[in-house]
Amino acid sequence: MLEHNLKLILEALLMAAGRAVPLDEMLELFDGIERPDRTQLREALDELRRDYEGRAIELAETAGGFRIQVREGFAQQVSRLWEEKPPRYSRALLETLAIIAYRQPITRGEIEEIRGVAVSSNIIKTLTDREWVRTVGHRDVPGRPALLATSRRFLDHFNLSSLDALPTLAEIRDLESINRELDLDESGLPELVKETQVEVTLP
Amino acid sequence: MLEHNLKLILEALLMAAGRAVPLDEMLELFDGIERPDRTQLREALDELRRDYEGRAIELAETAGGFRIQVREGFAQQVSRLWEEKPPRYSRALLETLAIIAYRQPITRGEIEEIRGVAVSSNIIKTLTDREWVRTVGHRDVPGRPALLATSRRFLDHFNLSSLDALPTLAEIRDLESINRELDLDESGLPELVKETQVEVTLP
Amino acid sequence: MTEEHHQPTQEEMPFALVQGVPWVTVPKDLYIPPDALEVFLDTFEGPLDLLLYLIKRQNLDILDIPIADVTVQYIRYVELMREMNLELAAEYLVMAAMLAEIKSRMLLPRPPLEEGEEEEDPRAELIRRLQEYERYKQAAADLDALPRVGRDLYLVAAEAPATETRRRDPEVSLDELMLAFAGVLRRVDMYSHHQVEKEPLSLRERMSLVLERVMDRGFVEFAQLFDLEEGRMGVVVTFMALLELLKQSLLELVQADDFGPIHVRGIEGEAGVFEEVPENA
Repeated sequence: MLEHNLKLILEALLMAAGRAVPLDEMLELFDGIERPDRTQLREALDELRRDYEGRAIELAETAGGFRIQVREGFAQQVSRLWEEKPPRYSRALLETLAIIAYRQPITRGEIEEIRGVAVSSNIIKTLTDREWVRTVGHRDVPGRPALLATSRRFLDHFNLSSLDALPTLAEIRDLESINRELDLDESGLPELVKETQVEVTLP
Repeated sequence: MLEHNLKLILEALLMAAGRAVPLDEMLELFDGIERPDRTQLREALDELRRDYEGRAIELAETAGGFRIQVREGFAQQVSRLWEEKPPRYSRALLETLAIIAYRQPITRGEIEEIRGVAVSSNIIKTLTDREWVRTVGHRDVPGRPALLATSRRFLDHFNLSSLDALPTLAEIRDLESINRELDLDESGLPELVKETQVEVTLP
Repeated sequence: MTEEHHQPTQEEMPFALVQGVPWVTVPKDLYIPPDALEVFLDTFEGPLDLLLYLIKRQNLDILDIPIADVTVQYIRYVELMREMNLELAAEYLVMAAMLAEIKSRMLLPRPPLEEGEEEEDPRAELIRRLQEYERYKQAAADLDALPRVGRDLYLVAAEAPATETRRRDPEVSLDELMLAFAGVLRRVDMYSHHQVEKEPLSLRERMSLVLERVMDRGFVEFAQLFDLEEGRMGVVVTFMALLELLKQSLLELVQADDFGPIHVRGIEGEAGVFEEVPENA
């Protein structure tokens, strides 16, 4: 019977859901006796994933759970279904969002320190209205500024399974070596000089 | 190339649309040169329809056009996605259920005697509606009160092979002390004090 | 703020070229549409961004900024913006002052170092901030490049068959149930003296089962209540349950003839008295 095939039930659920469905929620949708265990569920989802190879859709796992989505390659064609173009976000907004994502929880003041410029209230409002960013607490300093963090919805929107899946942040290069090099009388210099090939030009 | 397969483009469109798409609209979504004619479109849609045989979805043609929908047979399972989160049972209900489990068969009056407060009819109704508790007889005293007992379904729900598998009183005591250590501010307490006129003495 | 002997050698940022002559300042009578100003302002996300631009434009390494040159260029930019009557964020001016300060510190002769003391590059803090800002500027670009729902990805939303939504029952765990019971026990002090402790629950369960069977049918033959397959313990438990039910006057034993079969009957055994509760309906 169709109804008793776990894979197809999951397909039906995910097709109809129109959102990511967490594993736990899937489990709850089954009554006591028919309820599969997590391994069975994962296996059935894997089967689904394989079924969609070569199709226009794919099974994706994001922070919010599993969802079926149209593959990236069809975006251009699909976008024509809607008059409205997807919003483009300003660099200011993206920078603010990136800083919150990588440095959370963080206050607005700390974001401004990194960006070297004030963060407009509009940006914070847009981010919280979209539910990408939320207040998770307050820093225990005068004014008790809100601590901002990203939400699961943010991860879902950017197709990420967790914060770990964010692109790697560029490394800060060590300034120490430069400092030592400037200091010409310092002993232990030779190896440091070798290490850095940066030319020092004092004004 | 995936992108140039008419069938897959149509799949992408219909999957994302979330509504029925008329044939004419589909045609318009293609640029001049790549635009298929109606026959090609119908053929590709037919292919799609065949692909979905044996799946949880089907391609349906409605007055508004073509749309992908979940098959009728999965209605029950799918509908659970939109169910509201179940409420939680009250402390009074859980106590009543526990007393029935341990002291069955027992009348409502006897439960009230143990709990020190009246047991509302709602509680008994909820427990019998859920088929966890049933009437197994009536005590031969004035009023002929119903004798309540737990059911097979009750055992199933709590995954018990028999009533003997219920924790012993000693085990309950241990469980309680562990829980109290974990959760020092026992939130259920004030309400209990209010509800019962019995003095609570914490061990 | 500018110093004559530090004329920059790098390419200037002329506002415009008029007959081959670069204009670094805007003529007072020049009309600039307000839109253009906004575009200009939007180009930079603040003083750090502007500085980064000046450095990258000349392929300089952040770790080794020629501070004097960059300062001059930066200040020219800021002056240009002011002359264009742009609403200049205060942060730009703060940065200008910071640059000037670093520059002057670099020009001063270094005091002799104490033993073990490390000299700090006056540019260190600025370099740190520039790098920090740059990595998030890059992160923002990376974030923007990620596939995004509604731009690169579309969620599938198939039409679901219509059904009535079912009311869902609350979930209860055994622990919850036990904790509730523990509360009861504590209140009535059942722990210490009540016989519940010793009483096997199987007896109570069996009482319910026997009672139910008898009540369902009106009466049952005594022997039929025993399931020999349960073994000795099972038979004993059933018998004790029967005795307890008899003691509580819930059942009675009936023997129609001498040595005839004994029947067990509910005290109120008339049909219709009992509430019908379907099992596993």
